[in-house]
Amino acid sequence: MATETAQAAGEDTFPKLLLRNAVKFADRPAIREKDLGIWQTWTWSQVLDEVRAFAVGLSALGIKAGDKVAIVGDNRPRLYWTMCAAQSLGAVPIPVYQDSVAEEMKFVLEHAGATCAVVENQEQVDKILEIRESYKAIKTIVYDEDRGLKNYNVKGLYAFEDVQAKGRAALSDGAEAIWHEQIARGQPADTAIILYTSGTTGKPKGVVLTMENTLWAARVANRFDNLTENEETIAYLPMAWVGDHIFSYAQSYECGYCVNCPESPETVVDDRREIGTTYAFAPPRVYENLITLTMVRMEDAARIKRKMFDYFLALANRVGEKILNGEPVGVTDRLLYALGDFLVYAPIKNRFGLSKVRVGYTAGEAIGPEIFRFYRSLGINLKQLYGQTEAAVYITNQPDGEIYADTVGAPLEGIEVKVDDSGEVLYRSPGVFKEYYKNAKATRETKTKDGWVHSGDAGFIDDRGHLKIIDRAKDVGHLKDGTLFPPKYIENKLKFFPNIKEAVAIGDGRDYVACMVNIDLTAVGSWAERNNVVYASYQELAAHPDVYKMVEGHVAEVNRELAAEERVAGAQIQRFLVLHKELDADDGEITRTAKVRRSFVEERYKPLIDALFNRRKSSQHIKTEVTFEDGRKGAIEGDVEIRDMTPMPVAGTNRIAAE
Amino acid sequence: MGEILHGIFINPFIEIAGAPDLFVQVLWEGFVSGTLYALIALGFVLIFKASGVFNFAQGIMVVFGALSLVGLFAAGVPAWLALILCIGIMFGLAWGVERVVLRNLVNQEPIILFMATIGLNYFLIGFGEFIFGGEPKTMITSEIGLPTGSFDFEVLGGLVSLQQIDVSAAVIAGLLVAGLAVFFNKTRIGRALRAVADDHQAAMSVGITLQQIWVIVWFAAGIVALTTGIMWGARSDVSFALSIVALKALPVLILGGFTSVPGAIVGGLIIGISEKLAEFYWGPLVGGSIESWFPYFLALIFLWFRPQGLFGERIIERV
Amino acid sequence: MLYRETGQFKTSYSADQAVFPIRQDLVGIWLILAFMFLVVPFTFNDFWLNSIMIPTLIFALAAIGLNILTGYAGQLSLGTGGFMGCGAYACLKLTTFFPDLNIIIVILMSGFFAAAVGFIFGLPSLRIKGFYLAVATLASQFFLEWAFGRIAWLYNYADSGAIEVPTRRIFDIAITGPHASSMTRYLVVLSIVVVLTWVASNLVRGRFGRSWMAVRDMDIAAELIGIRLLSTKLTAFSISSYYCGVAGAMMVFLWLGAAEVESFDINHSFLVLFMVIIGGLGSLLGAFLGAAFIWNLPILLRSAFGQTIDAASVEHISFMVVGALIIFFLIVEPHGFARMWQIAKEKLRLWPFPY
Amino acid sequence: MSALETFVDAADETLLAVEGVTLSFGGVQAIKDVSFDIKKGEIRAIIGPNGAGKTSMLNVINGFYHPQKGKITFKGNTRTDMRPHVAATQGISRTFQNVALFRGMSTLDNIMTGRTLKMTTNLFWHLFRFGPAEQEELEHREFVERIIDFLEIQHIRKTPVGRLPYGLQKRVELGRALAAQPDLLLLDEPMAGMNLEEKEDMSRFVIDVNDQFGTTIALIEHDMGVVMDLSNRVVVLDHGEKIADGTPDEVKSNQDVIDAYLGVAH
Repeated sequence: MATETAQAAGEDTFPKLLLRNAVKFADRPAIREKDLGIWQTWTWSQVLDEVRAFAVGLSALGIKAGDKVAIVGDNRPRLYWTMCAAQSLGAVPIPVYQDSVAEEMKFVLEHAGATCAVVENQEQVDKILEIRESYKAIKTIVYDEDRGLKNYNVKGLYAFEDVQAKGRAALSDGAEAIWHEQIARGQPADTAIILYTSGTTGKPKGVVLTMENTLWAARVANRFDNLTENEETIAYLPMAWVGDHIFSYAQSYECGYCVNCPESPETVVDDRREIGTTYAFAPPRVYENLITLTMVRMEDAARIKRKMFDYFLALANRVGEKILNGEPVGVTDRLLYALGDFLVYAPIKNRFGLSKVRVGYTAGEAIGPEIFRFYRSLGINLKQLYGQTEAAVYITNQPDGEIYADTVGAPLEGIEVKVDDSGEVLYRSPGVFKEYYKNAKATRETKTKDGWVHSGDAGFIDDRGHLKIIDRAKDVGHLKDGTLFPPKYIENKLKFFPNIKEAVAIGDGRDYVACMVNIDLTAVGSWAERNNVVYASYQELAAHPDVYKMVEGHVAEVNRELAAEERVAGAQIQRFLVLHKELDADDGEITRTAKVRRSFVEERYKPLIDALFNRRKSSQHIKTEVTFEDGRKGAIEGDVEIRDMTPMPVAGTNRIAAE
Repeated sequence: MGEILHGIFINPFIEIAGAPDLFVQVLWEGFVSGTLYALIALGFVLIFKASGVFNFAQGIMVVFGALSLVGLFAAGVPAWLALILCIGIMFGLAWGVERVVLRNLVNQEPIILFMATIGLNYFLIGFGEFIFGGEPKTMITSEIGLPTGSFDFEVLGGLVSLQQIDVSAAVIAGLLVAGLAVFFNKTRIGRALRAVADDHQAAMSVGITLQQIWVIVWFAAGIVALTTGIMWGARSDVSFALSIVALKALPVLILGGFTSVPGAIVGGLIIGISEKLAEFYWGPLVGGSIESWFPYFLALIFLWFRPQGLFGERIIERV
Repeated sequence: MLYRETGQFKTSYSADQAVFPIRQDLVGIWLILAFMFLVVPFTFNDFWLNSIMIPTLIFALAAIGLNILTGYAGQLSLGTGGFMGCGAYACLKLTTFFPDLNIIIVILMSGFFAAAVGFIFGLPSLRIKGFYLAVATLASQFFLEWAFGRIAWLYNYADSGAIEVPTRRIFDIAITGPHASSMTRYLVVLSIVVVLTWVASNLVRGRFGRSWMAVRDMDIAAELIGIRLLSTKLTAFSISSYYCGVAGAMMVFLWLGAAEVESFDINHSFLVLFMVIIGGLGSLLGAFLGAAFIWNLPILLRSAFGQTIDAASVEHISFMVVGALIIFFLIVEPHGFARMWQIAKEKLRLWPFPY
Repeated sequence: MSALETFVDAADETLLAVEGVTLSFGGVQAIKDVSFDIKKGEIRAIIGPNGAGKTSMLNVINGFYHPQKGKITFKGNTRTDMRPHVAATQGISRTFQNVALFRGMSTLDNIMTGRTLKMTTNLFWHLFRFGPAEQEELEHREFVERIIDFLEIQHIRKTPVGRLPYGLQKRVELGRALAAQPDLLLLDEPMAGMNLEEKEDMSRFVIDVNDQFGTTIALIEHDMGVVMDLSNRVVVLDHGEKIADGTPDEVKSNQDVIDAYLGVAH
């Protein structure tokens, strides 16, 4: 019903919301960017001015309703404005992952039928020009940063400010009224955006979300956490990812909060600290990295400091979460926690720029329960949500006061969730996408006639009404003897160790579970430095006997945990190896959002996997082709050692259920 | 105006012509203080050459040496034994300086080392006064076998008086320099010391550590300081006021260059003689006591024309 | 640990370039100022004001002066005592000629005479560098000492050969002379020092400060990017001497009440140089820390040993201790207290992480 | 590359002409009767074996050394020698073979120092950092920030340069030279001691500077590959004498150069 009132007030599209915000929050900051050393700020009324000029300019360049406008680049104000500008003309913005190579990008552009691209800089312009050689439909290219582009003599290439100048000229000739009419014509059912999901298999699919979808999601989420125009968020995740689109665009437009763009990808942590975000959103990987960073740095701290740190972390682990949840805690513990807050918790939060966080979310992938608890025990209100691009993010969220590390929360108001017989989770809501662009077959496969969407995830709803996700539906497997084998569950346990960056567990249809591990070069490198272990490359470090010994310890620890849980006790890791190279997005081994492409990896490292399941082999030679940053190809080869593990005895019967 | 110019440029010569014996006497006085300046500068050059340290405490080492000698004697130690003990003290000082200061400040910027020697300077003042008391003392000149009294000469119609102690000062200074020259040129350690100024590696190849060299150099400088202290003390009192006078070693060094032993000697004599002449002939024009600043101005004027000093090489700046 | 910087972001260059860009620092400095202005004058007794607060502040100002020259512009000077004397004698002459002129203005004006003298003795710095330059400043030191003692006009032909400070009033409150209360003099000194410190911080943060540091760090490169060496060095000499001059004037008029040549001798030059080195070259904060340390250490020693040993011995011990401490600090942290504070602050900002 | 070609066409105006310059120290002749010119907008390389007099040549151009014979014409003004800061005022700035940064200052302050020439507000305003002084500082800060942005060194903006790795120091030094908005930029072995990646970065910056600001660049470089890629024209010195002058291709095939340089130095 919130939606209905809003529609009545004419707030049913983003351009209309912009017009509202420019009045309602006229002098409040809408977006900031750290540029030239300071935070440049635009208020909502200034944003309106910028968007209007650019939209009218685009219009003058011939962009019209129904056109597709590709957006490529890091998170920058002008690229966000482009979204709204395109929408105001009835065109559809298509954000594209900025680090995709030309070939990947070409697929998206061609599939979407983009005729215009608004890009960040020379690097992207070059890519688009390369694509244009074979895909000639791109008529207009607009760039934000002119560096290196001064002498490009290319047809249809414009600087952002030149397009705006065109727009401003047209505005003074009365184009404003036309623009407002165009906005007024916008309907909730209009396509707001097409987001291409990177997809763990196959070619990307374009998820078509309407204005109504995204706006509904934004409203629900804003109400759910009582967000106001006073929030500060930082936009640092790819603009092509649905999370960023909803958090940094839709929700901001809906409730008027300020979005901050970092100076460069390297300075995000510093920039986040400067801004002091109040509403945070990050995939588990970011949180994992912060913990890794914390632990690695503390390893180098003085002994007394480390002791103090460990003591207070243990204390936080014991009582921190209870205090956050408002449960009863003894006076001594409360006092100690307060001391810990002064000495450890608050400073850590300060270093990571999380001091002011009111609500923080993690999503995209299951977060290790230990990682999740770590943040909550420090007093950060970190919550999990379960979402998908197809749902305009939101499916379930953890409500305050009902945070359980092992669930992803309850369905939000207006969302229905059910689990079918095969164990797959299905959902239905007003945020559910319209279709896969130009892919009716996939749409049919995913979305039922009555609006239910197959999530592709296996899970169940527990007696508290919360959803639990075990794994990708198709990834949960069974060993030959029928024992349950949830790979991600095992991998996440491994990945909690700062030394382990990535893990791939294999066991479906096999005799036992085996595992391939990527060490974390930062953490292990720092360990190597302290222990005078000399190494020249990742490969050399990974093969070091001491490193193996360390990983062996971690695997044994995971086995111990698995052994304690009846349902997965049989899925203990019996053999493992440390991979000779890092899994890399450039090689297609992980996605741009850093998810492992399981089938691809299994194919690529077949010799290693075969050896893992051949008890007689204690090492295996392998040669792997790699792609360097600049696109050149090369190969890494060497022998990879395989270690056997002795499974832990399965503990007594009365066990805590698997988390 | 004319009067002033006359006072500066003409009158002195009239006076010299009028009383040549006075002129010779002044020259002699200048020569003797010059010798002492030269000796202080010499100790300084030794250290600077070998360790690059601008040793501000050289002046205090002079006082400290003399004070130890007088103090030990006053405490009942026989003069000859006191002298030997003093040499031991100077060695201890050199060893201590290397141990405490130099070793810990190796590779620091020159100004830091310079500051450290000022700290050493203060420490020695406090230490010396604490042990031996702050009041001025008389040097035990005759007890250690130095002559007193004077030679009087009839020169150019007047009487020139040379204190015997001054004469022996000059002689001993000469012997000291000669001894050092022999030490540096003829002995193995001496050659190593010379090498260290150019190349630390070369020095170490002779089989002496850098630390040892520092001790030796500071000890050598300490011996020079002790000698200077005895001579100076015999002429006036032994007191820490001398440390201010010792600053005159600076203009001497400017003239002679920081690394040149002959430069130190020549520079010392120039400064000594010129300041006495200036004081005697120009001082009265402005109320006297100009020898407190005259050497510095002289050095400044000199520097303006030859920034690298008398014996220094021309500096070619590179980028 | 105490620094919580989350949420402190700058939207303008002036905010980014502020003296205290971190809010906690800004709050801290205001608290200190409030304490100095509102608490100290009314709670500290005469001994504290006269023997500790006033001289510490005055020497801090002199140390700022020397720091501008040596710490920022890299020109070693041993002539601080002389420049302080210039200020003091100029102040005496000015207040003799203009007895009705506001004494604070007189004190501030007397610095200009020191600046002029500093300018002249800075001229050789064009050709002379490093330790050689120290000789030029020694020349000024000894020449000025000589002049202060020999030229009777400078001390108004007083029989004692010393400066005798006349009583001067503002709004009928005695500021100088025997009738001035410690509190009044403290407040005047504090105000002047605070204002001049602020001015110094403006200078060192801006074009002039950068040029000085450029000349200090690499004079050839500085010249090749268009910095005029002579004028840069001469500004440093003049401004440095101005500060020393004002400090000297305050020393005589607002603290000692009378002074002879010995008040400006070479030992004072060294004293201030120690303050600068121990405090930290190239840091205004260091000037205060160094002055507080070097000035108060002997007082502390005296009160520690005062009862058991005679005064002379305490004097000697304090010499030893100061000397030893200088060496100690140079070994521990050659860049002085300011660097220690900087490191500590850095640690506090990074806490609990070591980096 | 297309960018470069446009400039070669456009550049025909002589920015700097060196005529018959001879320089010696004591008895050693560093440069013997060398003449060449630099055209507006081009990248001009000066190459030659060690001790060929390349750095001395740069030192003569920016007034640090005073030649015994010969004259230099810059922007139409002919001179035999001048003070370095005068050269800077006229629009010549440079970087150094061994990084000559102000080690005690931050990246930002180092580059700000490069703008000293453009700052005119007098001492009085600076005392109170008020009015014009504050205004000036802020304006120049913004300009400097553009350079920082251009050179991609935002993350080290406030780091003391002494703590930076060599490659970044070189970049900061380039920034300091650029801050003066020179007409002629002299780069003394900008890529010496760098790894391949850093060299590529630096080459890109050199091209971008030339491209973006139209700055004329004279460059000493050892790496022949870099020289061939970057420069429009090359002058080759050997033992203080000019032995060749022309486009990279011409120079590469010149027999004297092959004998004197390629055969000897590498």
